[in-house]
Amino acid sequence: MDIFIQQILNGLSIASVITLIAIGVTLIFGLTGIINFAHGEFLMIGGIVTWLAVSAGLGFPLAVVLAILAVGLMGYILERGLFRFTLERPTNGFIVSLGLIVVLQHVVVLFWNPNQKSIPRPLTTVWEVGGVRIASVRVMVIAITIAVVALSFRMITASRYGRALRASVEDRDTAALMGIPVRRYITGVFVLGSALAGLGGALLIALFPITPFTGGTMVMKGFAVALIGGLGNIYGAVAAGLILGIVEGFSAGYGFSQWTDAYSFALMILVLIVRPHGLFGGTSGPRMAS
Amino acid sequence: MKTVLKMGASAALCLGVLAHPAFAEDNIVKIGVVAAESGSFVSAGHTLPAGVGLAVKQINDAGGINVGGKNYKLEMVKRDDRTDIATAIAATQELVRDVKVQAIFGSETHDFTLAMAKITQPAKIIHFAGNSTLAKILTPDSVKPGGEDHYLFQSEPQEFQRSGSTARGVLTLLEPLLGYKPKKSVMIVGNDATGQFLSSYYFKALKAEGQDVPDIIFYPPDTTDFSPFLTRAKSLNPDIIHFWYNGDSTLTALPQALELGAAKSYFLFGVDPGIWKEKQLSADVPVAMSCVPVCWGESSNPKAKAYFDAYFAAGAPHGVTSSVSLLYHDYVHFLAEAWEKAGSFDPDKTVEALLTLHHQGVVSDDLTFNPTHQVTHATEVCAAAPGGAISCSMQQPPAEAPKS
Amino acid sequence: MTEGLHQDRAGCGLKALRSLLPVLVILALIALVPLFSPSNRFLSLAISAGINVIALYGLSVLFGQTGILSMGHAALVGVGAYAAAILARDFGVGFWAALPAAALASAAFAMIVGIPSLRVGGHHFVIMTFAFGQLLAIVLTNGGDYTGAATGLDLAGPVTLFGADMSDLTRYYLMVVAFVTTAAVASWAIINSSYGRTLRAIRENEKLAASLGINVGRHKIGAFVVSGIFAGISGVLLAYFLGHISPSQFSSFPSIYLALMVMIGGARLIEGPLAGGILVAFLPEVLNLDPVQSRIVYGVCLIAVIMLLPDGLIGGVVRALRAALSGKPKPETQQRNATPSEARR
Amino acid sequence: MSPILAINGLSKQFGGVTALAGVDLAIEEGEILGVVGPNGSGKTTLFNVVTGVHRPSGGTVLFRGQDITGLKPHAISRAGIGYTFQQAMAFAGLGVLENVRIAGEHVGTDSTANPWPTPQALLDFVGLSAVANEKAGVLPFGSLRLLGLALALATRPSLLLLDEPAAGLNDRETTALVGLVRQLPGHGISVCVIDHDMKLMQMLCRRLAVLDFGSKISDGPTEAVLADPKVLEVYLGGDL
Repeated sequence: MDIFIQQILNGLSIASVITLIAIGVTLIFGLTGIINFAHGEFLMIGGIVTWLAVSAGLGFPLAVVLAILAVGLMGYILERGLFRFTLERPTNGFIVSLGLIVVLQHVVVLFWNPNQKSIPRPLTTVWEVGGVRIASVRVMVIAITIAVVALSFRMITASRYGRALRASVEDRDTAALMGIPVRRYITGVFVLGSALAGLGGALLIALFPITPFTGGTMVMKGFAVALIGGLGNIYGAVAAGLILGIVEGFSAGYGFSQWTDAYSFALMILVLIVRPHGLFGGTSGPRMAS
Repeated sequence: MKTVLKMGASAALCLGVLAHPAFAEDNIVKIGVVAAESGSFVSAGHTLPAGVGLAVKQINDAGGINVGGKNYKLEMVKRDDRTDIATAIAATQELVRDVKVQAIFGSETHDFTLAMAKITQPAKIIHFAGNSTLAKILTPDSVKPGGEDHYLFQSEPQEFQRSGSTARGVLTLLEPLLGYKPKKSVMIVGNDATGQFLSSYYFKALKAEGQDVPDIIFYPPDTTDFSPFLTRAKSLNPDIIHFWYNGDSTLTALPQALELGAAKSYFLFGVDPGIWKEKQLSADVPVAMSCVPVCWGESSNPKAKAYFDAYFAAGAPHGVTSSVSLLYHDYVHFLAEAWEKAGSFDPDKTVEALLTLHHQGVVSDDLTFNPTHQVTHATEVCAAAPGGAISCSMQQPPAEAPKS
Repeated sequence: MTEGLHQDRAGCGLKALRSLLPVLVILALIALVPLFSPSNRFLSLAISAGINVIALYGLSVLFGQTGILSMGHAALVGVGAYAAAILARDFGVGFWAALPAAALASAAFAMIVGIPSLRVGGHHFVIMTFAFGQLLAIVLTNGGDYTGAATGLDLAGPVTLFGADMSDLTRYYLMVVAFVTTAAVASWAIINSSYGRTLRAIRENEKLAASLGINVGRHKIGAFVVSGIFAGISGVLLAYFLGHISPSQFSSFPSIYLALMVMIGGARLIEGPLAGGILVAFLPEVLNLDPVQSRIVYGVCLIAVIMLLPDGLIGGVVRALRAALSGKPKPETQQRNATPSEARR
Repeated sequence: MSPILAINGLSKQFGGVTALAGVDLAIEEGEILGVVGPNGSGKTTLFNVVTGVHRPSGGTVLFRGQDITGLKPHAISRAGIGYTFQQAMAFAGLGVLENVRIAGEHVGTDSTANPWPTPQALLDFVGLSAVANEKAGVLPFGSLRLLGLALALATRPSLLLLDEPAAGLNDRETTALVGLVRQLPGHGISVCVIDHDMKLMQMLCRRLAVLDFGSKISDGPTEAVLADPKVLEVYLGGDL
C-alpha cells in the first residue's frame, strides 16, 4: 500500500512542474495567441539563473526570486522585440519561437558548456511515514505550485484585470473599443507566463540536475497539458497536469516504463481529435482580427 | 586573372615538394580519430582523442616506429562528428580517401561505428572501436580474409566477459559491506541502443552468479525524475539496484534513490571513483562503481595511476568517462608494435600481426585479440563503504558465455 | 511575393518555364563540381545536404504552397528510410524497387497523420504533427527486433545503377543531384499546375476557396501526402547512403531543422529548398564553422527572415535584385501582407 | 416552368434561438429576386444554409429539381450555385488574373454553357482587365467587390447568390455593379440578391421576398410588396 501512496506522491511532484509550465503556456497561448515553443527554454534559463546565483553563494530563496525576475524580464524584452509583431499571424510567432529554441539553448552552451548543472538540495530532510518517504524539497515544490495556481486563478477569474483579459481574448477589437488596453494586457500575460517558467526552472533544478537541452522535452509536456486542459483555462491546465503527472508516475511505476513519454503525446492527440477545445473547454486562441 | 592564380598555385606546390626531402627519413604515418566533441554525446567524445593523442606523443617521444627498416613518426588526425551520423560519415570519407590515414579509431556511438565500418573496411583501413555492441557484426566469416569486417577490431571486451567480470566484482565487493550475501537485484537501464544491448548480457551474468533478478526497468533516455522507476524497484525490495550505463543519468538518479531508500546497496556502472570524490558524493549505504576498463580516481592497477597522471597532465577534462580513453590508448601502442612486427603497413600483414601478438598495455600485461577480433581483459570494480573508504579490485572475465 | 510574380506573368507555358531556369542553371553548375575533383568530405557533405533538399521540396509544397506548417516531416523521411531497410532485410528488395514502395509508405503515413491533424486545424495542427513525430521515434525505439529497437537497422545492400556500383562517391553525388533536379522540376510542375493554384487558394483564403468549388479538406490531405512522397524518397536515399539508420535521426529536432532550412531558403521559391539546404546543412559543415555558433546564427537568421523577409533569405535577395534591375523599388507594404502563412479563422 | 431553386419549410436553430422558422421561397429561371429584411431577420442565415456553411435544422432546398440540402460549400458550388460574400474576399497574395483562373478550374460537370470562355473575357466583362497583373491584395475596395463577382461567375453558375453586393460602394460603383447584374439573366444566370438597401433592390429586382424574425411575411412584385401594410409597419415603420 505504501508503494501506491509513494507513486501518487511521485506523480504529484512531476505534475507540479509540468503544471507550472502548462499554466504559462495556457495563459500565453490561450490568452494572447502567441505560440511560444521556446517556453521550455525559458524554464531552462530559470534553472540556469538559479544555478549561477547559488554557485555565486546566494541562498536558494533569493536565487528563485532572481530567476523569476530574470526570465520575466527576458519575456518582456522578447515580447516587445519580437512577438508583438506576430500577433496577427500566430504561425509566424511559432516560427520565431523555433529560432529562439536554437538560440537560447546554444547561447547557454556557449557560455556555460553543455554539461549537467545541479545545485545542492535546498531542503534535505526526508520524513518517513509508514514506509512512505516524503522528501521535504518535493513537498516545497508542490506547495509553491498550489500557491501559484491559486494566485493566478484568482487573478485571472476574479479580478477586474482578469475579466478584461478574458474579454480581450473573445474579441480583441471590441475589447479595445471598450477602452481595454489590449496591447498592455498581452505584454502583461506574456511576462506573467515567462515569470512562471522562471519559477518552474528554479524548482526543477532544486529537484534534479538540468542541461541546456532539458527544456525541449519539458515544453512538449507543457503544451500537451495546456491543450488537454483547454487553452486559456487554468482550471483545465491544473486538472490535466495532475492527470498526466499521475499517469506518467503510474506508467513508470506499474505499466511499461519505456513507453512513459508516449502517453502525453498519445493523450494529447486523442483529446484534440475528440474535443479540439480540450477536456474542460478553452479558447482555440483569439479570433484573428482579420 | 584565372591563369595568374593557377601559376601561383603550381609554384607553391613545387617549393613544397622541394622542401619535403629535407626531412626524408622522418616519414609521417597518419592515424585518424572520429569522436563527438560537440552535440549530446560530448562526454564520451573528449576522452577518445585524448587517449590516442597521448599514445602518439609517447611513441614519437620514444623515437617513432621502425617499419621495414625505415623510421616513421605518428600523426593523429582528429575529426569531430558532432553526434551527427552524416558528419561522422563525411569525416570518415575524408580520413580514408582524402587524408589517406593508415588506421582509424572511433567512434564511441555504436551506430556511427557501424556506418563508418562500411567505408573503412572496403578501403582496407584498420579500424578500432570500443563498442562491445560490435559483437553483432564480428562473426567468424565476416572477419576472415576477404570478409566484410577483416580490418575491424573491437577494443572492448565481449559483453558477456565485461558483464560477467563486473557482476562478479560487484557481488564480491558489496557482500562484506552489506554483512550478508545479497540475493536479489533489480536493474534500471536507459532505453537506448547501448542500454538495450548491455542489459541482456548483464542480466544473464547476474543470473549466472545466482542472483534473483525480478525486473529490468527501462527509462526514456532523457529522464530527470527517476522516483517512479525507483519506487517500482523499491516495491521488489532488492538487495542491490544496478544502474546502467550512462554516468550522467546515474548521477541524477542516485540522490533520488537514497531519498526513497529504494535498496540496501547500489551499483553505478560507468561512474568513476574520481567523480565520486570530486563531487563529494556520499551515501548511507554501500555503493559499488565500475569503470570501463580501469578507474582513475582510485585503482588497484599499478600502471593506471601513471597513465592517468599523464592523461590529465595533457589537458584532458576530468569526466565521467575519462577511463574510456584506455580502450583506445593501449591499441595505438598495440598497432605500432604490430606494424613493426609485420615490417610493413600492408593491411593484411598488419591484421595477421595484430591477431598473433601479445601486447603489454596499461589495462593488462597480456592484451590479445581472439579469432573474431575481440580483446579480452579484466574489468575494475570498486566499492565505497558508507563511511567513504573506497576499495577496488580487477575482476577476471568468465571463460565463456553463461548458458540460457 | 516573388513567387507570385512568376505565376502572374506565367500566363502561358514559356513564362512558367523561365521561372524554372535559374534553378536548372544552378543545378547544372552543381553537377559540374566533380570536375574540380573536390575532397571526399565535400562530396559526402554535399550528398547529405542534397538528400535533405529532396525532403525540403516536399515541405515547400506543403508549407510554401498550402501554408500548412508540419513539424513531423523528418518522421516521414524516417518512414521512407525504415521502409527501405525493412524491405531490403525481409524481402530482399533493392534500392530502385524500394523507392516507389517507400514513397508509398511515407505517403500513407502522411495520410494517417494528416487526417486527424487537419481535422483539428489552426495552431493545434503544428503541435499534432510534432506529437506524431515524437510518437514515431518512441515506437521505433521500442519496436524490438522488427524495427531494430534503439540500435536501428543496418542496410548492407549496395546501390547499383545500370550495373555501375554507386558506392563511389562521385557517382552517388551525381545520382543525388539528378534526384534533386527531379524533385525541383516536380515541385515546379506542381506550382505551375492547376493543382498548385488550388493549394495557393487554400493558403490565401480557405472559405473563399471552398465557395469556388475547392474541396479544402481533401486537398490539404493531398498536399500532406505529396510532401510524404518527397520525404519517402529522401528517406531511401539517406538509408542507403548512411548504411545505418536509428530512431534518433528522425525525432523532433531534425523536423525543426528541416522547417528551419525551408524557411531560411524561402518556402515559396523553387530556389528556396536548394538555398536552404546549402546555407543551413552544407556550408557550416564544409567551412568547419563551430557548431554552437553556427546554430546561434541560424536561430537569429530564422527570426530575422520571418520578421523582415517573409519569403526567406533568397526571396529577399532575389526581390532586391529584381527591384534594383527594374529600377522601381518594390513597395515594402505590398510584401507585408503576403507572409508565409496567413492563419485562417 | 419549375423554379431553378425551391426552398421548402427551411428552418434553422442556433441553440435556443430560431434564426429561420420554416421559410418557403422559389427563384424562377432568368429572374433577379430580392430578399430583404431588417438586420437579424434571418437573411444571412438563409444565405449560409443554402450555400452549405450551416446545416439546416429542417426543410429542403431543391436546385433544378436536385436535392442539395446540407451539401458542403464546395459541392454546392460545383452543383452550379455561385455566391459572393458580405465582406469582399479575394486571394490577396495572388494576382487578379490568377484569382480568376483558379475560380474557373473547379467547375462541376453539369454546369451550363460558359458566356465567358477565358479569364481575360470575364475580367473585361467586370472591367478589371487593366489590373490583371496586379496583386489582388492591393485593389481598392470597389474593384475587390467586382473581383468577387468575377470569381463567382468563373464557376459558371446558373444561379448566383449575392449577399449585400453593394455594401461599402459609392454611387458610381453601385450603378456599375447594377449594370453588370442586370445583364446576367441575359447570359442564362438567375440571380438572388440579399440586402437591406431598398434603393438598390428597387433598381435591380422585379420581385421581392421580405423576411422578418426568420419567417417570410411577403412575396410578390416589388411595387406590391413595398405597398403591403405588413411590410411597411414591420420594416419601414411608416411610409417608404
